[in-house]
Parts: sequence; C-alpha cells; structure tokens
Amino acid sequence: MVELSAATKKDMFWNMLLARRLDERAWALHRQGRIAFHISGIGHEAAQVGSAYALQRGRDWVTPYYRDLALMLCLGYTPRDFVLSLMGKREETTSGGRQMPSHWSLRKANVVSHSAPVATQTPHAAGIGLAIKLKKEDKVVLTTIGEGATSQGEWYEAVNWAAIHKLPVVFLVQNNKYAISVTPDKQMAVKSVADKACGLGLDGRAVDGTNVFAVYEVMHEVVENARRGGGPSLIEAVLYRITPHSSDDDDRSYRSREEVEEHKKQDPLLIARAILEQEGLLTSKEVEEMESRAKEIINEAVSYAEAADYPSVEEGAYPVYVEEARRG
Amino acid sequence: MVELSAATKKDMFWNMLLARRLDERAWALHRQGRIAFHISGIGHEAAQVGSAYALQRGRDWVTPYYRDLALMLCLGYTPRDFVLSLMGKREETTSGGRQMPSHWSLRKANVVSHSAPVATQTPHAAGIGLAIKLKKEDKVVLTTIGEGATSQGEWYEAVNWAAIHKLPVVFLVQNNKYAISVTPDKQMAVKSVADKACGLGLDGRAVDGTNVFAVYEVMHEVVENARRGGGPSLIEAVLYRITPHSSDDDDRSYRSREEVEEHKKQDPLLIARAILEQEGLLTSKEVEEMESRAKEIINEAVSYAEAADYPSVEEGAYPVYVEEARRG
Amino acid sequence: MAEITLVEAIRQAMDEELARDENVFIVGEDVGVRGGVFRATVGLYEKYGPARVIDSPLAELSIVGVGIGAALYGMRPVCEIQFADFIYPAMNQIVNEAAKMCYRSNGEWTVPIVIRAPYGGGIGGGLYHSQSLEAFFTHVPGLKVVIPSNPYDAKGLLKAAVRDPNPVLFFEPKKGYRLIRGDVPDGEYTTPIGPAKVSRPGRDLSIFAYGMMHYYALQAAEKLASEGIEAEVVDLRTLYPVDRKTILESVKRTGKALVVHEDNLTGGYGAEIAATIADEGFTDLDAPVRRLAGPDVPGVPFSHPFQDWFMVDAEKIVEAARKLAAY
Amino acid sequence: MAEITLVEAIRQAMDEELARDENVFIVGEDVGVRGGVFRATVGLYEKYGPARVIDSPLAELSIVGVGIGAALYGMRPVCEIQFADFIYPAMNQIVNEAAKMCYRSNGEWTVPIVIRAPYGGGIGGGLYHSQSLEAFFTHVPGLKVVIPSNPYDAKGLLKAAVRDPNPVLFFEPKKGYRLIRGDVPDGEYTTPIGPAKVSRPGRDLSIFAYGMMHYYALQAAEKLASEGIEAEVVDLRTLYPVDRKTILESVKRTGKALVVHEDNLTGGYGAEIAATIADEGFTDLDAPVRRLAGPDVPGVPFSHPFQDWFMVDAEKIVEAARKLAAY
Ligand SMILES: Cc1ncc(C[n+]2csc(CCOP(=O)(O)OP(=O)(O)O)c2C)c(N)n1
Ligand SMILES: Cc1ncc(C[n+]2csc(CCOP(=O)(O)OP(=O)(O)O)c2C)c(N)n1
Ligand SMILES: [Mg+2]
Ligand SMILES: [Mg+2]
Repeated sequence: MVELSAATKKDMFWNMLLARRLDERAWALHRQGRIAFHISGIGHEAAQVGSAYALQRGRDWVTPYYRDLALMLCLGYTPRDFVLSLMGKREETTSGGRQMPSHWSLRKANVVSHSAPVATQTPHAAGIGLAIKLKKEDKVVLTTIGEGATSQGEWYEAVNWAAIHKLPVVFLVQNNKYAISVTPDKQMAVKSVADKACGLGLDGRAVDGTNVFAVYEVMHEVVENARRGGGPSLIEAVLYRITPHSSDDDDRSYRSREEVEEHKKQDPLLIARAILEQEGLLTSKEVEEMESRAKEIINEAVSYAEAADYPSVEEGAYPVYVEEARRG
Repeated sequence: MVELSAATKKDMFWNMLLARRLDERAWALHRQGRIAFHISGIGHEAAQVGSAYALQRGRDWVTPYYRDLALMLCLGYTPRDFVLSLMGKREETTSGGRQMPSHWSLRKANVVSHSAPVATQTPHAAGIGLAIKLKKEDKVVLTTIGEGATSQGEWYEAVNWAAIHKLPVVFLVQNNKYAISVTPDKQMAVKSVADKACGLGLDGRAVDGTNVFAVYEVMHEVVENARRGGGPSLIEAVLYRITPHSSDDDDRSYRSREEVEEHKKQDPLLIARAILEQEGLLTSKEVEEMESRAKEIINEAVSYAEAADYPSVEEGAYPVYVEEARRG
Repeated sequence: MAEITLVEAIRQAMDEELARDENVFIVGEDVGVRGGVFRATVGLYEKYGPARVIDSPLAELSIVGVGIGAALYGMRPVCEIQFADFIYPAMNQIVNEAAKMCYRSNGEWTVPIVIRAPYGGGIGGGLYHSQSLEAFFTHVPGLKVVIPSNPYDAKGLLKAAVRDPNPVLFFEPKKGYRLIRGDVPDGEYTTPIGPAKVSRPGRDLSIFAYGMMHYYALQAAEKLASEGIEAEVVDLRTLYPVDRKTILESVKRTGKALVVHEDNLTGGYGAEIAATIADEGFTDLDAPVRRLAGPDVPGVPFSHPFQDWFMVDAEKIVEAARKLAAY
Repeated sequence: MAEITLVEAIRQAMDEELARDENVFIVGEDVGVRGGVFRATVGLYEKYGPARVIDSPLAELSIVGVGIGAALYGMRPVCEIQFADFIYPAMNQIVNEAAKMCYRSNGEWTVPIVIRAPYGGGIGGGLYHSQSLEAFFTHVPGLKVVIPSNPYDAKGLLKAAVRDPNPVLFFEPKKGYRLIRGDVPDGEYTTPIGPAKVSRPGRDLSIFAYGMMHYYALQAAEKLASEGIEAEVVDLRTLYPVDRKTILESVKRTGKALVVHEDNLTGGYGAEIAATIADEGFTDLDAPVRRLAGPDVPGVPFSHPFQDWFMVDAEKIVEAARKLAAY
C-alpha cells in the first residue's frame, strides 16, 4: 500500500472531527427546534473518511447513502451546504430544497443524487461501473450502504452484475449493528456481511470500521485492484451506530443505555486521535486548533443558512423534465 | 437414507417415462397445429421425480415452476389434466382455462398455483415454511426454479428469509444450462448455483440431475433434515435442456446441434433404465408394457380433451374475488 | 365509548384481531420491540411474542411475498410497509401474485392478506416519505383498496380487512395518525369494506374525498356553509372496488362534482371518479367535473414552503368548491 | 420508401441509433445472439458486438437499475423488458429513481434511458404475456410514455426516445409486430414525442386510441363510414405527458368522445382522458364521455374464447361508436 504522509493523516483526522462536530450541531439545532430532521453519521466517520481517501477524489464516482456526511465532506461538500440542506433553503446544493437533508448529490465530485428507498443506489453503481468499463476508463465507483439494506433483492442483483462483468465497483457496507431497531441476526443468516460475497463470486472482507487507517488500507487495495480491472469487492466496515437512527427515533425502546455507552469507548474519532498522538503526528494543541476552526466554520454555516432565503413556491413545479432545468 | 423398494424404483421410472411420452406428444400436437403452446420438461425428469419421491406426497407442500410436468405427475396431476390445459378447455384443472399450460395448481396435493414471472413462487415457499413453523407442524415445502431465475432479487430475499428463520424449505434449482438463450456465466459469477448458498447461510449442494436415484438420495436427506427442524437447503440439480425453451423458441440461433446431440447421451430416462436393468429390476418386456400403457393413457387423454368443451365466455369474468368463486 | 387517535384505533384493531384468531400475525420492519416507527404496533410484541409479531429483514418484496405464502397456507398476515413510498419492490408480488391468485386458479387458491402502509404528505418527509400510491392499486382487479379517514372507520375497516378473504391494501393517512381523533365504541364491531359514506349531506355540490383530504373536506364544508354553500361530502373509504352508486346518487342530488385527492393530478385516482360521473352521471351534471389534486411533480418537495404549495388543504378545497358552486 | 413491419421499424431504429451514437447500447434478456424473443434486436449483436448489445441476467430490476447508472454516466441505454408483464420488479427503479432524478437533484442529474417493452394481448399469452401497463406509468411525472401504432411512428418515435434526455417508456403492441405494416422512408427522421395525431378526420364523434387499439379504431372508422358515421380518430402516441390540446380540439369539433384501450377499464389510462374532457371540454359535449376497454379481470385469460371475450377489437369499437353517435 501507499504510505500516507503525516499531512494526509492529519487531514483525515480533521475531516472526521469536522464531520463529528457538524453532526453534533445538527442534533443541537434539532433540539432547539431550528431544524425538523437529522440523520446522523456519528460512529461512521472512520469508515467513510478511510474510504474517501482511497479514491481519486473528483475523478472516481460515488453512489452514497444517507449516513455519509464525513465522506461527503472529504469530497468537497461543505458544512454550509449541509446546514442549508437541514433548513431546506433555496441555495441548498443537492436539490434546491426538494430533498430531505443527507440525501446527497454533488455533480462536480461525481457523487450521484440518491433517494430514501434503501439499496436503490447500488444498481446505479453497477451501471456506472459498466459504463466505465465500456468506455475503457480507469475510474472506480464506490457505493455505500447499511448492513440492513443488503437484505434487499436490489442489492443482490447489483452486486451480481458487478461480479459477472468484473466491474470496477467497490461495495462498502457500513455495518453499524442496527437497521433502525433490527439487529443483523434478523437480516441475514451469515455471521458477517462479508460472507455474502462468496455466494456472489467476488472478493469479500470485513475490516474494523472504527479505525480510519485500517479502513484506508483495505479500501486502497480494493479500489486500486478494481481500477486495474481486477473486478469488484465487497467490504464490510464493522462499527456501531452511536446515535438513534434519526431525530425521529427513540432508541431506548430497543437497546440499553449500557450497550451504547460501551460502544462509545470504540469512538472512531478517539481511536484516530490516539493513533496519531502515538505516532507523534498530532498534539493536543493542534487538536484544540482544529476544534476551534471547526466551531468557526460551523457557526458561520449556521448563520449563513439561517439568513438564507427559502425557495419561492413557483420553483417547486420544476424541473420535472430536463427541458425545464435551470442549471442542467 | 431409506432404501427404495424395487416397486418404488420402477414406479419412479414409470413416472419419468410417462412424463417423457406425454411431453413428446405435446410437441407433436403443436407441430400438428392442435395446440398453440408447449413448454417442455424433457431432460428434467430425473431431478423432478427424484425430488417428488423424497416428499411425503399429498402432505408436504410444493411451489413449482413451469418445467415440472414429471413432478406434477408424481403428485397426482394426470395426463388428461395436462392435455385439457394444453387445449384450454373448460374442465382444465389448474385454472379453468385461464392460465397458459404448465402453470400448475393442485390444491389436493398442496401444489400452489404459480404464475409466469420467474421466481415469484420462491417467497411463497418461504411463507408456507414460516406458517408450518409457526404452527409447529412437521411438513416441508419444496420449491423449484431454473438457474437463470436465481438472478432475481426475489429469489435471494426468499432464500434469505428461510435461512434466517431456519424454515423447512428445500430450494431445488434445475440448472439446465440455459435461460432461453443465456448461459449461466452471464447469470452468475459463481461456478455452481450451489455456491450461492454460502452467501446466504444455508446448506448448498450440487447433484447429478440426470440420475433419478442420486437426486432422490440427496433430496431425501435434506427434506428429512428440514422436517426435523434442521433448516433449509439449496440443491442444484445439474442437467440439460434437451428441447428448445418452448414451442415459440428456435434454439438453433444460439446453440449447435452437436451440443444438443452430445447431451442427449445423458438422457435421464436412459440412465434410469440402465440402472434398473443393471440391478435386475427391469426387463425390456416391462418397459414395452409401460410404453404401451403410456401410449394408451395419453391417447385417451388427447381424445378426451379434444372432445371436451371450451369455457363459455361469461365465466371469464370470475372469480376476481373469493366471493365470486364457484368452487372455493 | 372513548375518544382515541387514528393510530390508536389501528393499533386496537390489530390487537383485537391477534387475540381473536391465532392465524393472524404481524410482519414488517421494526414492528417488534420498536412497536413500529409510527408506534402502530406498540405493545403487541410484548403481548403476543416474536412468533406473532415478526421483525422482517429490510426487504419489502419478501414482506409481502412471504406474507402471501403464509396466507396460502391459511394464515392471516398483516404486513406493514413502513412508508407507502417503499412499496414498489413488492409490486410484483402484489399485482402479479396476490391480486391474480384467486382468478388464475379459478378460486382454488386465495390470499387473505392485509398490507398496511402509511401514506401522504404534510409531515416534512420530502419526496420519499410523503407519497400517495392508491392510483397504482385501484386499477388492479383482485385487490381491495381501503383508506380510512377517522378512528371509527379505521378500526372497523381494518378488522374487516383482516377477516376479508381477499388481499386488502390498507393505506393510512399518516399526517392524521395523531391529529385525527374520534369516538370508538368499546365493544367489537367491523365496518364493511365496499360502501362509501355521505358524511355530510348538502345540495349545492358534491365533494368526493378520502383519508386526510376527507378530513379537510369536512372542514371546508363547514366554512362553505358559513358562506351559504351547502356541500355534500362523500367519504369514499373503499377506493377499490368503488361504490359507484353512492357517488352517482350524490351527483344526482347536487349536479356538481369536485373530486379531491392529495396525489398528483394526472392519472390519479380522481380520474376514474370523474370519468364515471362524466359517463353515467352525465345527464345530472350542471357543471364541469372538477378535480383538485396535487401538482404534477414527482413528489412532495421537502422545504416547507414547497410542501405547503404541494399539499391540498381545507383552504384550497373551499376555493375550488366556491368556484364550482358559482358555475 | 419501403413497406416494413412494426417490429422491423423498431429494429431499424435501434440499428441506426447504435450506428449514430457510441453511447447507445442495448441491454436485456436474450437480446444478444438470440436477437430478442420477438427478434427486435436480430443482427445487432453480430453487427455491434457484445459490449453494445448485452445479454443481462434474468433480473428486470437490474436491467433498469444498471441502465440508470450507465445513463447517469452519460450513456444512452435502451433496455428491453421481454414482456411488459415482467416490468414490476423494476418499478422502484423506474418510479422512484429514473422519474424523480431530474427533479430531486434540481436538474443536476438526468437519466436518458429508454425502456422498451412489448405489451398487449390477443396472442394466446394468458395472464402474464398479455398485459397492458401504461396506466401505471402515465401517472408518474418525470417519465415519458410512448406507444406507437404504426411502423413510421414506431421508428421515428423510438429514435426520438433514444435522443430524449428524459426516461422514456416505450410500449410496443406485440400483436402488431408482424401484423401492422407500413411505409417508412429510407432516410433519417425522428417523430417528436408529445403531439397526438388526428389520423382520420371526422365530424360525428371522436375516437381516442393508441397502439393496437388505434389500428382497430381505423378499421372501425372505415366500417362506420360505410354506415354514414364519420368518426374522427386520434392516435395519442405520446400518452404522457399527454397532448390535451389535440384531444379537446377534436371534442370541440365532434361533441362526442369515445376513449378506447385494451387494458381493463377501472383506473385505466382512459379515465384521465375522459376526466380531462369532462372538465375542460364539458361545454362542448353532446353526450356522455364513453370508454371502451377490457373487462375488470386480472388479465387476459388464456383459452381462446376467453381471449376473444377480453380483447377489444374493431367490431366492438364499431358497436360502441354506433351507440354513441346515435346518442
Ligand atoms: C426500501 C426502504 N424500506 C424502508 C426504509 C426505512 N428505513 C430507512 S433507514 C432504515 C434502516 C436501514 O438500516 P441499515 O441499512 O442497516 O443502515 P443504517 O441506517 O443502519 O446505516 C429503514 C428501515 C427505507 N428507507 N427504504
Ligand atoms: C420476470 C420474468 N422475466 C422474464 C421472463 C421470460 N422468461 C421465461 S422463462 C425464461 C428463462 C428462464 O430460465 P431458467 O430460470 O434457467 O429456467 P429454464 O427455463 O431454463 O428451466 C425467461 C427469460 C419471465 N417469465 N419472467
Ligand atoms: Mg445498520
Ligand atoms: Mg435454465
């Protein structure tokens, strides 16, 4: 594998930290009644940032899912974009306020718009992979998903396509142990999501999804393998959903506080920090600086978004067809 | 395994022979313009008869697919029923002439009505298995399908259910090497359909689908295992589709005559006969008797069906709802 | 008699049916310990156990497909689709299997299944948590499609649906889950699937509605009455097969018809009602048959001004009715 | 100019578009060496190779879902669904994804995909090889739905569909594949998606039809003319978004409307046409708006007397038109 530079490693940590603080702010805004909905990626940062850095960002393609805030920040999505989205403002970048928050789209970074019905993004990744292969290009597609959503036939059909045609697609499953309230033993009879690969004829591996560098290492390998024409891989990042499913959820009905507290010890942010500190790459002072930088950026984003306009209703009628698109 | 009696073995051979001759007659009727459509099970007899005999027939449940003529004959469907169906006559037993031929239904033998869209019968099998488990009964469900149709997400979701809940379902895949014109390498990246099982967490095995006794042995084992609460299995019966896909197909566009001729040497009927003759259980004379009995039965079926009435059109309006069913 | 919410009426219906018939079971995502994301099954897992209230894998096709299998065996599954928007993966099983089973087997096999799904907008759910899907299913012979507008009907219709030998799609106006309250008697009752109901008589025009829109239609009628316009409100309740008789009789009385739904206009459910009136009620008509519906965009957009723009409400009904009355 | 069959026109359209634009590719079951079960892609695999004419796994969801992905990347996939009856597994991808992509991304992403599917009965296909599915999709903003009735339009419309930046559903009347013949010019042309066409002018009533039913409607008009009834026949061609103007102008001329489709009546496509006329064309109407359609059963039953009973044909159109003209 490519050895990561100190600067890159710090950058990865910074993105994790920024994502975490932004996510926490979203929860705060929700408690304050300033936004109506938030779905959180807390606990998923290592899996996402480790994956993002394995890509040729801006060149490779991504069909993501709703927890991918940290991934998106690595790809050029900004805190301001996010808060605009939380508030449904006109300037909102993914949809002009049409979609719920965390339904990403970022054309300039080849991040495809996705919807709420889980797994629908997976066939898109296979199709993009097919197009890349037909055009004989050396790009890769990353698609992400939760472990629960791998129960959908849609996911199976998409992975099957990629395996048959040896498409340059990496299927990242963020196994956070819950699909809302449902645990993996009710989703699948295999011990690990990675085991699903053997029935589909592709490479499958599980990785510690709380360690950003471990994720990077595996993802870098399979991304480059795909780029070289080696075909798709299925990577399971094992982690834990630290927050309730979304701001609409009350997770006390289905899991104990103790269980959650126990898992907070495996916080990917703390783990990354510990590694960097141990390697002598990061000081407390630097972390403090990052913290205040994050706070500043996020404060600015919130003020900006709050002052921004809502869409005017006539715009809601468009663009149903491409001919009506203002920006296409 | 339970040792099969000589009588039973001969009976199995008889059902294979009857199915074969009936199937051949259907092709003849089609060539003569006396029927409009036929879809054939020639080459599939061993897989089906071996499976049928592994069931407690009339007690266990079956959600079949269109090639299962030999299976159906073992379960009490008659040649007369079949020819009535080929001709769309009023007395036709599966649907009163509403469905195309080979779309089975036989309530008295717990054979569920199925449709043409492939794989839709698989979730039904899982659901029946669930019901059996919920009611704590010791019945088993057999569901059959072609290898091509295992590409459907529907199939994956159904097998997944059965594996999670350890349902008493046996998934039999009749891998005849073609889905109309498409070969298995374009359907899946695994070498064998049986390999799909490992990704779903259930037992998977391939068996020589041209040898009725080999099929019986494996099927008997997994059926009884399921009955004992041991959970589902996936069995791939490897065989070859000797005829075109259906009477509408022209298979010369996608496979050579040589290939087909080569596979005719693995004719399940000839193989069964050779085994029984070698075991000294069957004489040429007995086979001749069976042949003339089959001819007689089939001739009778054709005359009967041809003389039978078509449905009268007013009946076509019913029964859309159960309340309108005449026989429910 | 107690005043309860719409969602509580639905919960009670399932509770009572689970108690009544051991063949009844619930299956869906998060219906178990979580009690459903809208809490429609709350307490049922604790009361009836994991064999009667089953947390499914996250896969709608199999929720319905497995339900159909169990129904074929004689069970009475009540399948929950978490949001109606997620029903599409199950379309094949609903339309090609459940709906056609009785007909295609000439009555040999039947599918007594209920598929419950919260539908509709106005709750900040954006394109994928706000859809109205009745138009996809009110075109499918073999299905019954029911949408209740109040707790009394919701309970009675859901209990009737569980006992119905046919597949029933039961769409629940999720915005009304806690908003709509009403009296429900203590004892056992069912409400027949089939008949529509004149929920408010009137002479100036007929308003045909269901679910959330019926709730608003009643509010609108109140307002209209204060202006001297007497609107007759008809709650369709069973959308398919539809009660054409009650519709046509109402038009005969009023001579004017306004069909209201929140789903987008073109090809929506209202088209069939309007078309029926334009044919069989033609000679009774004193005005064009009007439809008031959501705009023809792919869904309810998220941002709240957008959402308000999309949603039909009492005010918009008043306006449309006023114009029609003046025709 | 040469007289060719409907299916040959479709084949030519794909051939020419494959030649014109290297982003175009064909994907579906048996479209490769087999040339499609209806031979609509015959010769294309040999001519363009396995990278441009792709035999998919037997899985419709992924045919469309993978097609959408490729389209997002800038390709122009032409997806074949072997029979329209098998499109349901792909509903989620068509309705929730393809249709909503442009709107939900505010135009950032678009899905230029064509989904071809043979539809309709009269070919002995029973419940599952005879379905008409337009009503499911003519309710979905973001989609275009096209049904040609003759070789000229089929070729021109399919070429236009391939070039259209939006998702287009292209339903082909399979009974007409070899039955319907017509002249097609040698050179390049496209037929615009959108406008309906008055294919036969008349003054006594308007018949609105498409696909196979339009073919029969023309035959019926011929017969009616011999009885002194001048029927105007309108070929809708693009069902969604529909050309309301041409429809309403025709009703203005004739005062009477008969909407014909082979799909079952209730909630069928004709409801929207009838509803539009009952509203915007109300004052032009001299008679009830009539619909002639298949009976409300779950599908076309197999046995040939059943099939004849189900199918709308020229004779049944004549009869309905005669009654309406006499109203
Ligand atoms: C097709 C569909 N069904 C149901 C839902 C409702 N839903 C949203 S997220 C979710 C759980 C997803 O779990 P998982 O895939 O493990 O991802 P996670 O949220 O845990 O990251 C469910 C059931 C949905 N969005 N789409
Ligand atoms: C959902 C669906 N798509 C397409 C078809 C058309 N079709 C009928 S049989 C068949 C091939 C089936 O192949 P396989 O599953 O291998 O079974 P076999 O016919 O070889 O026994 C196809 C494509 C169908 N019936 N259903
Ligand atoms: Mg999860
Ligand atoms: Mg096969």
